[in-house]
Amino acid sequence: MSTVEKTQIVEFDVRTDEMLVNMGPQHPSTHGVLRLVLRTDGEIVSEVTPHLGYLHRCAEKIGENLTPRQWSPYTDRMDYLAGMSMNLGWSLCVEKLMNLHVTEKARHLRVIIAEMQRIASHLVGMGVYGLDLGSFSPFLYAFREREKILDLFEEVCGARLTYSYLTVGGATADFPPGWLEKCESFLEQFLPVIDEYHALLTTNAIFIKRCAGIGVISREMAISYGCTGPVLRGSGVDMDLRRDGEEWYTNMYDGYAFEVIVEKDGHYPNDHTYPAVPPEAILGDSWHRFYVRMLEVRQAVDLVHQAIDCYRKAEGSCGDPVKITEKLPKGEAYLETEAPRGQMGFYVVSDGSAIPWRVKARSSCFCNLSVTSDLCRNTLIADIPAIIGSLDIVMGEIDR
Amino acid sequence: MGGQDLITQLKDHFGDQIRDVNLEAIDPWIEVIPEGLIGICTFLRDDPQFGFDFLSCLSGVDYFQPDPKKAAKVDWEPHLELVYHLWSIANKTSLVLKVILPRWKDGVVDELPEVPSVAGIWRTADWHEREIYDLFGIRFSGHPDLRRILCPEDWVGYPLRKDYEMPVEYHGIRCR
Amino acid sequence: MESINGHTLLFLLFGALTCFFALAVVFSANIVRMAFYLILALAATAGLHFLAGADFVGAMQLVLYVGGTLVVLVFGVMLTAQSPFVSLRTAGGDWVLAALIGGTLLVILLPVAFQVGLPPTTTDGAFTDETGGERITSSVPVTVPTATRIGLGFLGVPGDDFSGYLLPFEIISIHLLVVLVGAAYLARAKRRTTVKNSDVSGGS
Amino acid sequence: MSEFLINSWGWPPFYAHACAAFVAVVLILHVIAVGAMFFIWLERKVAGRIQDRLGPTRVGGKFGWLQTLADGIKLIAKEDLMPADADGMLFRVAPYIAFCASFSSFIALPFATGWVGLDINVAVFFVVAILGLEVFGVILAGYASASKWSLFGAMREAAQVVSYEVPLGLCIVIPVTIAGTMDLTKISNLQAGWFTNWYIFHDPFTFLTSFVFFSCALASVNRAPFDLAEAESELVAGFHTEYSGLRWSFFFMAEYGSMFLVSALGVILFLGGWNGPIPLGQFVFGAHAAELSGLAFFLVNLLGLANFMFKVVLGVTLMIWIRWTLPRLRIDQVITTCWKYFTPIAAVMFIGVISWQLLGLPSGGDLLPLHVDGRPRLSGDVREQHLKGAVLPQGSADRHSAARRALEGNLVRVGGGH
Repeated sequence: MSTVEKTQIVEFDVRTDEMLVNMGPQHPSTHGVLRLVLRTDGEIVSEVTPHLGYLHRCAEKIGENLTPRQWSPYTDRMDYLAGMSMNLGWSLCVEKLMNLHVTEKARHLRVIIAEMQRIASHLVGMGVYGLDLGSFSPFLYAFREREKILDLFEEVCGARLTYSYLTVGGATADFPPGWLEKCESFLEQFLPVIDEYHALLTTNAIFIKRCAGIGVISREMAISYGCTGPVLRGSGVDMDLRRDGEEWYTNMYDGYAFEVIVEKDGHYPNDHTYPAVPPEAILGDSWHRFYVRMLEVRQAVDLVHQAIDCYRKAEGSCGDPVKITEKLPKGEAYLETEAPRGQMGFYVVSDGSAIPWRVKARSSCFCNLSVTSDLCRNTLIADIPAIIGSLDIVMGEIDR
Repeated sequence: MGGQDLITQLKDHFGDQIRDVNLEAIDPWIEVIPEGLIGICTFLRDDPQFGFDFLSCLSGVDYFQPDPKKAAKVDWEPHLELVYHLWSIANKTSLVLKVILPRWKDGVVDELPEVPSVAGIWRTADWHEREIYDLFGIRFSGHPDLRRILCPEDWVGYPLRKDYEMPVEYHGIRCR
Repeated sequence: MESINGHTLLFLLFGALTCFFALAVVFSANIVRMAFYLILALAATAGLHFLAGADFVGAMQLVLYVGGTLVVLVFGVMLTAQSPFVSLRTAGGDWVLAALIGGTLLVILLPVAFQVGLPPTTTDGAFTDETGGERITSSVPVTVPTATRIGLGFLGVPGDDFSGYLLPFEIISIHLLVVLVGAAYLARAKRRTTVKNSDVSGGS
Repeated sequence: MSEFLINSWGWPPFYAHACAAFVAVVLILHVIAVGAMFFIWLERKVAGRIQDRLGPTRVGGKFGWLQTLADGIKLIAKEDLMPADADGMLFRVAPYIAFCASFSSFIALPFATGWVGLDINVAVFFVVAILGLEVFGVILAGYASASKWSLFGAMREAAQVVSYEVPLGLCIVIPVTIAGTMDLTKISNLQAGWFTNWYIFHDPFTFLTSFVFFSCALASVNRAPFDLAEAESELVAGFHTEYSGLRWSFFFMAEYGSMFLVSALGVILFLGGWNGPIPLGQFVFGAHAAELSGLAFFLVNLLGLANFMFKVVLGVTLMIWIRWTLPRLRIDQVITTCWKYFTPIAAVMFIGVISWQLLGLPSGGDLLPLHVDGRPRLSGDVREQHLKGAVLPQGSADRHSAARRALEGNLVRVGGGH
């Protein structure tokens, strides 16, 4: 058919040229040394390209010259806000390679420490997220509670941030006397504080307006990008390694009753009184990720209670760590554990000597961050901190 | 979990593309030739029986013993290995895919070995492959944007290779 | 002038400021500085209004010109002040033409300005109204309620034949509104492109 | 003050007025400077309390009250940097514009009857006009620092100004229509008597208007949910990213100065200025509370000043409280709130208040009216009395009507009454 020349006036908006803006590596809300190059047209960001590597310390290259127990201090410097979970992941991976089962008491000790670390890590995540959206006070409330947990950890292993307490074979030391009572008293006074956080942020109208419907990650996108942890569960994917992970990891949690925090057919497991989901929130947006983290704190408190009872009943040693220069059997092993920010995987290849041939750490935030370039397309500048804050990334773990 | 019959089903479906299988290892793995990688991966992801829709981890291992004394005792000849850890959310099972690559493309030093990129199948492979290209020097053909991710863009050499020599200085900063 | 009359001093100050900044607008090259000098010039005229005792009009000048129009002007200037537009050098020829027009206007205005006569320098405090002219003699800042009279003049006093200026005011404001909407519509860049039929059907 | 200088000391009038004006300006500057210092210290303490910590305690005495002085000295000692390709002149001038704009509007702000820099008849309008200038300091600072972040800050400020000034203006007009005058002293005096006379309780419309006014005031001062021009978490520090040392402190003082001003304006327009909740003056001095002189007048004014300051500090504390609890809004949300919510609400309130008065419905003032020379003064008659006295001189029978003669005629001080 003849293409009739039809002159039509095509209307363009007022043409403004684009601007390349560097958000980072020194920027108040990029959670460490992350550099985002934003292509903006006025306030609207048309494209985001993250640049990593500012905190790359070649941990994996060093891992090829150290024995596993010597390398564990490197693991808790990866996700420095959840050092215990990193140590736990690395020890379990090496124990899987050596097929070394720890004693019953050590298992419960590890659950207590891992879940307390999850509370501390989510508190930081929550506080800093409030900071990203401009309200300063939640940050201080969160850190007040986190200080108490750090004091408890300091009593256990002497360090507040980089512990290297849980090692291959169990833990370097048992709980000091009276520690469990202190832990329980902390948990008692912590419950009303959680409702404070809900009132302060989760149900705050401006917070909801800034988070709901922002940075929506669909179910398929989350799985395809390999997002894990609260980011995955925030998009409605029912996956928690503590329940459906590898058998070597899940038997650490058998005998514990807990519900995976994910929105199944419209509502979350309501075994506790939580504030309701606001109508504006779409499954998979920043608000849901934040909400999943807050509920996981509640879930972790229950888990610690159960673990303390089991620990009191179990007897025997709290696990005797292997020799520093223990010979590793030939072969390779890969194990993922449920760290607070997502699934932290460790892969070790050994050629039979005490020093592993290759060590690889699979970082959860590495995959969670890879979503940003798709997520932040034509959003506003003010949404970038909101989205990245909701992913709760730690640069140490990403750059290793 | 019936790994054996799944593997036999896979074998007769792909035949010679699967070169080796080892189910006794701690993490059972199958070895695949580079050319058949895309076909097998799409099949593993889409077939409901396997359903490996989640690529947990993609890592590289450099099998090369630099000092000659130990090299004699080693029972493998130098090669690069790509290890794909797959996970199925529905069936809660895991599988390991291995791809053996020569250290340098047909023996010429500084000629990077080629592997088809699986970024099209799992979006997470995009960054993982960039990291392996950055640290191991394996080129992924078909990758949307193959650049260094952890080291600076103009870094020379591939750090995680066993025969890697740290440069003496970088932009005036002494490294060694 | 046996003693300095505060009023004339301030009047000269504000007058000098206005002229200086007006010239600065003309002579400066950077477009943002032009806008800035314009702000100061208009603010100085607001000072003149206050001096003349018309505080309502002075405040109006500040709100309308400086607070309203110039905010939008600076906003626009900042958006367009990228490299090509930042420095607007006026070419040689334009200087001559501008000087010519400016000069003629000056020549006309100067005698008119002097016919009004300098503000009297007598220093008696009270207003003298028998001379019929608007003589501001006191140097006490004037605080006569101008707003009420403007308001009443605007609305017209009830039960009196003199009806205020409300109707013309409303007409003008509607007119201005229409002009603004029209300007906004015209400002959108439009290009006449020939679009093939297939694109048209496909695109819509 | 100037009459005193002329009569008793025999100064020539010009010097007397200049000196009186100088003293007034210095007085105002000190009141605001000390106020700003107090508010900075107050903000640190209140923020500390909200965040479950102590705030400054060690600097100077018990409650760390010298903290602001220490800050000031630090800021003065700090180096004043200027980015290389910044626009030198504008970069230096911008903080002073913001500072002068926010401080010069205090001329028209009365602290008690007669205690005012210059009793301008259009005081409210003057204050709003000068407040509108403060935005130039921010915009020029943002543009002149030649950094992308401050440019964003400046753009946001300009967009924010355009959106909050309309509802702010509308909310200010409402108490002015009730009082019938724009002179702040008169507005406040009209709210004398019991607290029910305050305009906030005048009728339900003014009650809502005061909240809309308060939110727009927050926006005009760049505080709390509307502090987008200096959003730390997104724009590093918004328009004053490149400022440091003394220049930065000018922006800081300007912000606290305009916080003081805006809350003072709100107090006078809605919360009865310097009138306390219960009319102490009425109890103590009985009927002729209005015409006091000498020491008694001074004491009543002092009490009024205390009332006024207390309310202003309450208003500022409320601003501080909001800042440390609420997160920040996004720029498009701010503009939608101002355009789509505040402006229509303010317009409806405006119509409501006007119709409330036209219909002569009972207003807050009728509940416990102030007794002026024995007769309860009703809110309605304030305006008529004002009108009668102002314009209609008796017995003008010539051709022009009285009004036209008053307009075109010479500047005659027409009849008493105000």
